[in-house]
Amino acid sequence: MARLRLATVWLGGCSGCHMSFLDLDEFLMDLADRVDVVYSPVVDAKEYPEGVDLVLVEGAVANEDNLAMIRRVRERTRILVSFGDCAVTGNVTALRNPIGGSDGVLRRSFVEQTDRDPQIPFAPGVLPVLLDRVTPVHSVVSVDLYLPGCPPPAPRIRAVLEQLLDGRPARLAGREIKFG
Amino acid sequence: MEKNELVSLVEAERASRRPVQVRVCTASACLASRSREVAGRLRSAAGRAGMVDRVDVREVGCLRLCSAGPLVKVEPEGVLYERVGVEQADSIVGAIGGGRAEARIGDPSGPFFARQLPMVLENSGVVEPERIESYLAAGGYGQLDRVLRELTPEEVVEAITRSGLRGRGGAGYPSGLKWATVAKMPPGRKFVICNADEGDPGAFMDRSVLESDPQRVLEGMAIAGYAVGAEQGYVYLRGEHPLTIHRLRLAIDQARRLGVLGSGIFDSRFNFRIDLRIGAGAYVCGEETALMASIEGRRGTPQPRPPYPAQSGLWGSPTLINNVETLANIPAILREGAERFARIGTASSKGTKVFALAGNVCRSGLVEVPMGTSLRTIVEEIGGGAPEGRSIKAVQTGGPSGGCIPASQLDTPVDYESLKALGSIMGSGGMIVMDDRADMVDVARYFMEFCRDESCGKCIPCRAGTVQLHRMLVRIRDGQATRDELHRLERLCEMVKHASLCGLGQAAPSPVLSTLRFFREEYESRLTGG
Amino acid sequence: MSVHTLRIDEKDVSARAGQTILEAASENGISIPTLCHLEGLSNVGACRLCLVEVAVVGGGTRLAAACVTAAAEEMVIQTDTDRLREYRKMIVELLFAERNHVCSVCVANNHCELQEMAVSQGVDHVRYDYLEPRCDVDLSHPRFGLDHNRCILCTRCVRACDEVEGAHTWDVSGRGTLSRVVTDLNAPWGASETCTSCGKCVMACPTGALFHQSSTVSEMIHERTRLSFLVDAREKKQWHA
Amino acid sequence: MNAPTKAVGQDEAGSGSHPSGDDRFARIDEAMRRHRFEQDALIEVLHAAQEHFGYLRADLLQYIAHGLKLPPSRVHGVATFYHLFTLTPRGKHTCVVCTGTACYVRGVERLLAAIESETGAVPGRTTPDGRITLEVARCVGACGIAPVVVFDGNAEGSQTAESALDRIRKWNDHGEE
Repeated sequence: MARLRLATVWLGGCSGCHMSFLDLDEFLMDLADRVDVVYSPVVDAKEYPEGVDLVLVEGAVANEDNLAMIRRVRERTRILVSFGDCAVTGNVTALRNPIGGSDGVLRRSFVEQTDRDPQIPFAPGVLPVLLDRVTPVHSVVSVDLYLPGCPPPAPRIRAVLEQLLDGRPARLAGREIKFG
Repeated sequence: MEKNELVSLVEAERASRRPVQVRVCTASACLASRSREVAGRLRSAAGRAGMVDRVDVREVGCLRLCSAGPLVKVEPEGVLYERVGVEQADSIVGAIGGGRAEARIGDPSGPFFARQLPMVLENSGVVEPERIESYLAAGGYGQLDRVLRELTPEEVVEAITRSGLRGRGGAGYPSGLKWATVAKMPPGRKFVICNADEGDPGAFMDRSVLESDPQRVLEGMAIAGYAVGAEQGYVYLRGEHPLTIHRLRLAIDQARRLGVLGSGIFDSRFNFRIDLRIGAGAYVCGEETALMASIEGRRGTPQPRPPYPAQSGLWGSPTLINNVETLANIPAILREGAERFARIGTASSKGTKVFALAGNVCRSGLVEVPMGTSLRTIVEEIGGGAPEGRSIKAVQTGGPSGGCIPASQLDTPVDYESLKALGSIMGSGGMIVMDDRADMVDVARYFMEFCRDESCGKCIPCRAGTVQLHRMLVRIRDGQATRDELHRLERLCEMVKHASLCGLGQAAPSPVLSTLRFFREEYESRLTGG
Repeated sequence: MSVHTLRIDEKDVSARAGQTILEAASENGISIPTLCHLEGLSNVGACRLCLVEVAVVGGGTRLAAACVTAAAEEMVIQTDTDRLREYRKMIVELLFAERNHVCSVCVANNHCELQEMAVSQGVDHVRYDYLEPRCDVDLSHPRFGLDHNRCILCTRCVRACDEVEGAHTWDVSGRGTLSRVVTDLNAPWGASETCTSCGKCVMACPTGALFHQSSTVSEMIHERTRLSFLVDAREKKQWHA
Repeated sequence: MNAPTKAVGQDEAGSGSHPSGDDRFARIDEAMRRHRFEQDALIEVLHAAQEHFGYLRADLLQYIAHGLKLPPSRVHGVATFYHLFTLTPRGKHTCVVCTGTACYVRGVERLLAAIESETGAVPGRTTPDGRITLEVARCVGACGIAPVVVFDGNAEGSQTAESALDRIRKWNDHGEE
C-alpha cells in the first residue's frame, strides 16, 4: 500500500496546534512509518506539492498570503482538515474583526497603542497585506473534517489520523468536538 | 343623553342637509394632496356663488381611488372629480346643476367602482368621520340599539357564528368560535380589543376604515362586548398615524358624550367603555400576545400560547381580540342578517374583503370585493393592470408574512384557502402589484430586512435567523453565493418557520419560500460555481 | 390532584396536572436540551432548544417548546428526532455566530452551557456568518463583570434579579439582534442604584457573560443550582443540600 | 446621575410652576395622574414626555420610573423597544421616507440613497449640525400615492429624488427659520 502523503499548514494561528501535534509522542514514530510528510513547518519544503492526500490546516485566513495558500492547498489536496479553533472558528486570530477592517487594526496596534515612533508598517512583498476580516478556513474553501480545540488535544488528533490512515471516513463525535 | 334626545339629534341632522352635497375625501392620501384646502375653497366658492343654501361641502372619508386624489364627489348628481386642485373650486361649484367643470372627471361607474361591493366601506366617502351625527343619521348605532333590546348575548354570538365570518387580520380564524370561547368563560372581568396595529408595509385598509368610518368600529366593539360579557374595550392603534389617532379619539369622545358608549347604553343595563392605546412603532405588536403586553405598558414581546387570550389575555382575563375590518363587519351582518351575509363569498370564506391595492398598477386605492373574486379581476379590471404598457409579474399579498403569486396564477379566487395553497396568505389585505421589472430575489430580501428589523429579539430562530437569511439573500442577489448557500438558505427557512416562537418569525421565511417556489430560476441563475 | 399518562420517546410516563413536558421528561430520566430554562425561574420559551415533536390527531406532529407546554393525557412525544437534532444544531450555530464567543479565552471555558450545548448537538463548526458585533465589557461593578460578547440573551439574569432577588436591576433594551441586557437606565453596573450585589444574576448566567472579577480563563464556575435552592427554601421551606 | 425630581402626587395636584423649575414636568405629572399612576400607563406617559420634551432624556426616564414606581431598567427597556421613542434629540427638521412595499416597488430605495448622499444623513440619526433627522418608516399607509416622504409631519406623495431634494434644499436655504 502506497504511503500516505501528509502535509500540515500554518496560517494565522499561534502554532499551538502544531505543538499539540508534536505532543503525539511515540505515535509520531508510527506515523513516520506510514506517511510521507511532504510539507510542514517542521520539514524543509518550500513549495506546497501536488497530490497531497491529507492536510491539517492550522490557523485562520488572516492575510493575502494565507488566502493564496489555502486555495493552493485545497486544489492540491484530497482531504483537508480544519485543524484547531482558529481554522474552525477564527478564534483568537479573529478577535480583531469587531475593531473593523485592516486599517483600523493596524492603527490600533501600531499607532494608538504605541508610545514611540507610531507608524503603520508598509513593506510590499515582505509583509503580507492583512485582509479586512479574518475568516475560518471553511468560509474560503471546502473543508472535509473539523478538528476543533485550542489546541486540539493530542489524543483527539491521533483519533482522526488513525481513522484516516485506516482508510475509514473520519468522524469525531461527543466530547471530541469541543471548542476551546 | 336620553334616547329621545338622540332621535331628535338624528332628525335635526337629516333636516340640515342641503339638496347638493359636495363630498371631499379627507383620508390620508388625499389629505397629503391638500384636499382640506380644496374643501375650504369649495366652501368659499359656494359662498361667492350664493349657493350656501343649496350646497353642503362635507369632509368625508376615503373615496377609494387614492391614486387619482384629491377626489371630490358631487351628489346626488354622482359626478366624480379627480386630482382636484384648489383653483378648480369655482368651476366645480359652477357646474352644479348642469354644465361642465374645468376639472378632470372620473368614472364612478367604471370598472374600478363597478366591480366592487362596498359593505365594510358602505359609509366610506359618505359619512363625515369627525361628526358622530353623520354616522347616526346613516343609521349608525341602530344595530347596537336593536341588539340590546331584542337579542341575548348568546343570540348575538349565534348570529356571528351563522354568518361564517372569519377574522380579517390574517389567519382567518372563525369569529363566532372566538366570540363563543370568550363568552363561555366564567363571568368576571373580560376585555374586547380592537387590533388596529396595521403594520404590514403596503397595507392601509384598517387605517382607511378608521379614518373614514370610526364609529362603525366602535359600534362593532360594543356589540362584541355585549356578546362576550365585557365592559371594557381597547383600540390598539399605531402611533405612526396621527390622523387615525385624532379621528378615533374624537369618535370615542363624541360617542361617550352622546351616551352610545358608557353606562346604561340605550337605557339598557349594558355598560361599555372604550379607551385608546397608542403603539409606539413595533410591527410585532400586531401579534396578539405582544399587543397585550404593549397595552400593559411592557415591551411588546410575544408569549407562548396556550394560554390563548380568549382564556387568559389582558391582565390574565379572557380577552376577545378582533381586527378592525372584522369588527366593522358586525353592524352590517346584524342588519342584513347572518344568512344574507353568508350568501356573499365562497363556501369557506364569507362576505367581502377589503384590499389595499397599490404598487405597479394603474389605479390604486381601497377595494372591497366579495370573497372569491379572482386576483385577475382585482388587479386587471379594478386596478387597470400595470402602467406604461408593462406586464404584471406577480402580486404580493399578506405583507412580510405572505407571498408572491405569479401572473400565471391570477385566476386564483381570493379566499383564505386558495391563497394559502399558493404559499401566501390573505393577511390583512395588502395587495402589491409588481411588474416585469421586479427582481424577486430582491423582493424576498426586502421583506427579510423588514422582519429582521422588526424581530423582537426574544427567540433565537427569529432574532438570529432573520439576520443570516438576509445576508444570504443579499449574496444571492449580488451573484456571490454558491449552490451550497442556496441549500443552507432553504434549510434555515424551514427551521425559522417551524421553530420560531410567534407568527412574525414563523412567517418571516414565507416571501423567500414563495419566490423560490415560483421564481426559482431567478435564484439559480445567479449562483456562482462550487 | 389529577395525573396524566403520556408517552415520551416510546416510554410511558405520568405527569401531575400542570406539569410541563420538560418536567415530566426530566422526572423520568429523559433529558431535553435547554438554555433559557433554569430551575427556580419562570419559563419563557425563548431559546427553542427544548422543542419536541408532539403527535397530532390525524397524523403528523407539531413542534412544542417543552418548557412551556403542559403535559396532557395521551400525548405522544418525541424528543430526539432527526428534524429536532437538525433544528437544535442550527440554533446553537446561530448563537455562536451572533456574538463573539471565543471559548479558548473565555472565563467560562469548560464551565459553559453554550459550549456544552455545541458538544451535545454535534456542532463542530458554524455554517453561518460570524456577525462580529462590537460589544462592551462593563467592569464598573466592584465584584462582577458583564461581557456582552458572550451574552446569548437568555434573560436568566433578568428573571433571577426580578423573581428571586426582587430588585429588577436588569432588563433588556433595544430589540432584535441589537438587544442588550442593561442595568437600570443603561448606566454602568457599578453605578446602579437598584443592584444589591447579591450575585444571583451571575449564578444564573449560562455563559461567560456575567462573571466574578477575579476569574480568568476557565476559572468562572457559576453556581446555577443555588437559585432553585433559594426558591425552594423560600417557597417550600425546604433546604435541600 | 442626578437624583430624580420628586413626582407630584395626587395630593399636590395643581397647575403652578413645577418644583423642578421646568413646567414641562407638569405635563408628565398630568399624564401620570390621568392614568392614576398605574404602571400599565408607561407607554402613554412616555408618549406624553416625548411630545413635550422632544426626546426621552435620561432624567425624564428616571422621573417617570419614580412616578410610576417602576424599576428604571424596565422603563429603559420599554423606551428602547419601540421605534417611535427616541433617546437622542431630533433635528430641526425631520424627513421620514416611507419604505413600505408600494414605495419599494416604486423605487423609493433610489430616492433614499439620493437623500443620504446629498445630506450626509444616516437613517435613524440626526445630521451632526442638528438640522435634519432622517428616518425611514415601515409604511405610512398612503400607498395609493407611493412613493411617500413625510417632511416635518406633512406627507407628500408621488415623490422623486429631485422633488424630495428640492424640499430639503429649501430647509437649508431658509437659514435659521
